[in-house]
Amino acid sequence: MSDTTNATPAAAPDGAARDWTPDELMTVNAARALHGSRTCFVGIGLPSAAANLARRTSQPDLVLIYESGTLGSKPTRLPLSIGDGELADTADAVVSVPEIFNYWLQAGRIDVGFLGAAQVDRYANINTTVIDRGPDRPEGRLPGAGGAPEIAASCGKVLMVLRHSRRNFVERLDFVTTVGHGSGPGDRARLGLLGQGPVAVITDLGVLRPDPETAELVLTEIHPGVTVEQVTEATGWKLRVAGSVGVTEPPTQAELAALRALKSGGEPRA
Amino acid sequence: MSDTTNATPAAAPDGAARDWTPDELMTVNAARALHGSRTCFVGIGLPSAAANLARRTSQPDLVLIYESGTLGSKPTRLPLSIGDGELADTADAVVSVPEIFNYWLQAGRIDVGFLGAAQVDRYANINTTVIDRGPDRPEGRLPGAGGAPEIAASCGKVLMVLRHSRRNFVERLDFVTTVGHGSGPGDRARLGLLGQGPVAVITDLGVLRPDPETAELVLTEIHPGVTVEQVTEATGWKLRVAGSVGVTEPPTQAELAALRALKSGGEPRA
Amino acid sequence: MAEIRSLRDAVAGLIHDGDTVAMEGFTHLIPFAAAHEIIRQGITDLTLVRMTPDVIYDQLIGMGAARRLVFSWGGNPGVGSLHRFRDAVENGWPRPLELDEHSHAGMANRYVAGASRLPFAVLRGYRGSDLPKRSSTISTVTCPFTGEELAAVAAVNPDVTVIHAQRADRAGNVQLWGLVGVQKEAALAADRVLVTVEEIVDELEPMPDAVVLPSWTVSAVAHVPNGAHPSYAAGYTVRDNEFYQAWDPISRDRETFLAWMREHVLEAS
Amino acid sequence: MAEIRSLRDAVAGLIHDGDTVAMEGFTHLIPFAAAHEIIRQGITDLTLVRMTPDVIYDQLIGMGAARRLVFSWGGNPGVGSLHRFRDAVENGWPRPLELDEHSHAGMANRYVAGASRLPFAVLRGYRGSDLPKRSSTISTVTCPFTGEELAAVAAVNPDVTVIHAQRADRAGNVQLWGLVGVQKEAALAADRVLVTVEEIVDELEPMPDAVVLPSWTVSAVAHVPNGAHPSYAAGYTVRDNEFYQAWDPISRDRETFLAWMREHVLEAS
Repeated sequence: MSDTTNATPAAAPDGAARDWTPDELMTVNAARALHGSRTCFVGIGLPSAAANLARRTSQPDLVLIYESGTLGSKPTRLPLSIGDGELADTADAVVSVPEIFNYWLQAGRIDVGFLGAAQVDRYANINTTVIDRGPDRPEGRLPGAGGAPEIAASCGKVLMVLRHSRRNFVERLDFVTTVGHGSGPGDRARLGLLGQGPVAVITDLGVLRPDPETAELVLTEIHPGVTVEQVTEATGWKLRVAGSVGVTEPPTQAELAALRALKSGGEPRA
Repeated sequence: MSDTTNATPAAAPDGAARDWTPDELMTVNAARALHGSRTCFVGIGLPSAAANLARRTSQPDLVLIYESGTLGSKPTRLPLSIGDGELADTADAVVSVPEIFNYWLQAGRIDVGFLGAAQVDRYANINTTVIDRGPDRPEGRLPGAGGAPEIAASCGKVLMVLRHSRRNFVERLDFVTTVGHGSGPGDRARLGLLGQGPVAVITDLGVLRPDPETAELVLTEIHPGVTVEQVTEATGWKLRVAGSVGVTEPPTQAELAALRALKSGGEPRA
Repeated sequence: MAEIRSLRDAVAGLIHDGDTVAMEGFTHLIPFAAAHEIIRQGITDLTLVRMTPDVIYDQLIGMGAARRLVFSWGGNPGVGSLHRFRDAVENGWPRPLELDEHSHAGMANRYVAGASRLPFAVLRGYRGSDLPKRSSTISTVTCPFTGEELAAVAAVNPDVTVIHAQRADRAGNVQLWGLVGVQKEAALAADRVLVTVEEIVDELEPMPDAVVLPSWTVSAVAHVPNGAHPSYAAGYTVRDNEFYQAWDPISRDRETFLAWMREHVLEAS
Repeated sequence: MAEIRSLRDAVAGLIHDGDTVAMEGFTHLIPFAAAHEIIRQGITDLTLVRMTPDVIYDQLIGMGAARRLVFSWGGNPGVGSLHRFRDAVENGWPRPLELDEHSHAGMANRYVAGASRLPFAVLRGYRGSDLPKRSSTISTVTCPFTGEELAAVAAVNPDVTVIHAQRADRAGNVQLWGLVGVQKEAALAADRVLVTVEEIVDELEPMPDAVVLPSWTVSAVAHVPNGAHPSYAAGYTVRDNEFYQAWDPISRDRETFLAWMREHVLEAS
């Protein structure tokens, strides 16, 4: 997926001059969401940036696990791909790909799974397979499932991080690649999914969290300078908004410095 | 199992003085039976002695595979147990025990499996589990299956090596631990067993081989100085005898020297 | 026992039109040079199997070598789409491409079943996903002890598996290390195995986290230094991240792609 | 995260009467010292799990610690019978011993299922054997793709797995190498994991064929040099083959056995 980046300070939603970009705030916020987690199954791109940032700031003991087979990687720069040699060189252990999926992920040992998505619906279900482009055109092809269905099924909880747009946040998925909360409360248990599923969808505009009663995503937090209307506008379904919507703490200087140092080795894209 | 050994030259069945023992001939003959095989799954004790002897004489490229997880072990002395460090130190690769059984044995990659037994019947089925000691006594306990059921199922063919006595060669097994030829021709195919099963039972008196038509073990070879009557006498069922019974070639000086050199590191027992 | 052969001879001898071919390497040790040789020899109608099709399969697909793809994630890692893969799936160019699509966990277990010579593998997977609706190689089994229903995936047993490794000895024993991916399983699942290596050595010094494939599990070894480029071989080469980024514009356009392949693959050797 | 504790504290904290305990090590790295501590603490009613019960379980069984044994081969490797095991099974001395008996392939796969947190594993095994008649943890499943019937074995998930390893670092990461057996699977299948080690080091130098268990998968590490004797730890100690042979006469007779255990285990520490 080649997302358009939202990476210039000047492009901040309210036009105010800030020394951080919405993308940076999204990543910083995603890193903060790892607070209290011990182990994280990391997808490449935004999740990798956030997980590495967490390890560089508040969570030095966070164990990063990549589907390429590394347990406890400690890269000094952001890897472009999950196959970067540094992930293996700095790991506590390197295991085979079948082992990482069977003994480590499936076994429910990982606290947090970190996922991106092409399309997400109100129950945080994910499509990364195909896009319906209308009756006269062939389906648009996305990369496919990768590790996502089993990451979302087996991790203790799931964080999602993706940019906010009506193209990404849709009324109805064209294809369910990965189940978040299915069609609502109780669905995960009925399907036999182990973990609690998505607990936050962190975007460049704010944060959505599932309502504990209905499992539907609710806007609970907006980023500084963003309005609730901007978020509902960028969402393809009638987005529910929490009674009291918080405002994200801006990145601290320490967070920004750590993130930029990590990225100086090369900007990872989705 | 602690078999009584038949290890003194003076104890040769016909009382003739020879410079080799029936046990040595059994081992040498078992080693010869590996001719043309590339890979051998080795049990400890007599099979290990035979397989190592083959590697030291006519089959220098024979790949020895031990259930402890070693592929291509080249021990310089006979290991007492399948866990001897030298098996790992001299191996081409060391893998986990699940891997040796799933990827290597079960996959049908091994040409020959080499088994001992406590009891064997006319179809070369094996009992290593329990012995019926009569109605008033509890079952006698044997070590159990170990790798045998799947070795006999999955190797291209199976060689058995054990000492000949009515206690070992029985009319009816007290327990079927491991299937040789089941209840006769076609049984292996019906059970879905991959390899051709036992092709020879090599003892200290001679060699039994399954009749191609009936799958029943037939005496095809006796060792020098042994009579057909001695073998039928030592067999717990009415043993069929081939139309023409061969006589085993005695061990060559080279074979004997190699065997004794191997054993000088310690006599392995069952 | 592995024969040491030239890449050209090994590919010609082991890979035929219509074969099912797995070329593995999870971002590391990807056998690009062997793929280029397949393209040069015009081998076609292949069923290509690979967890992460990647630029290597974008090239094979774009050159029309494949009629079917078995996979779990088809992107240019860290960069974006595989344009030739998309063009084949969406527009049938240069020919239609059938898909059998899995998750990584499913594909990894298909190889495990293949290496174990079992007809299927069991996993806790695909629950609630639409993937099983589009694949005939995903089903379910019920645990005979607990009654739980679990996913079953059919074994993959390629005609040929092709991998790249750091080194082999003269007897054809192969050693690879670093991110070892699913290569052992892919090799042991196949009828024939071709390994390209950075180096042929007298003796394989043991290495941490190494996988060894004994010579008797390998059909042929070909000495192809840098044979994973733009992927890499830990200890020998580094990943050419710039190439992966450059591939995006090269592969976007059919003509640019064909011109690049002509210059860098067909007319090279 | 693993705590570094004394063996006495670790055993007292992690192992309780009635637990299911796996002590693994396939002839190499057998955790004898931990078994002796279990005996000294009088922990009892255990379900003991182990592929090759061996002298270590002969001692636990003879001292009455076990009510049930789950295993696949119970002998003194290279020597002969396990006399205490036989006496318990045949004569109920010092107490009856229930058995759940498998083949090695079955037991190995039970641990694999346990480590994978699947309820069962599939293998091509037990065909035609009488073993399934005596076990409730062996059944069959049918392949949904081919219709073939295969063996299914129930997962083993011990309350505690105990292993011996060459070393750990101060954070409790554990490293073992050589014949690695089924220890990784046994550890990952368990709720709690106790590892005795030859040495505690500042940093774990990577080793060929090594298994690393990260600290967060281990409950406690205890520093017990020579803790595998009479088994061994490759690179640190050698197997005491003479002890295995001496065990045969010691264990043949109940009184001789008890006297030996009193002198060498109960009154030692």
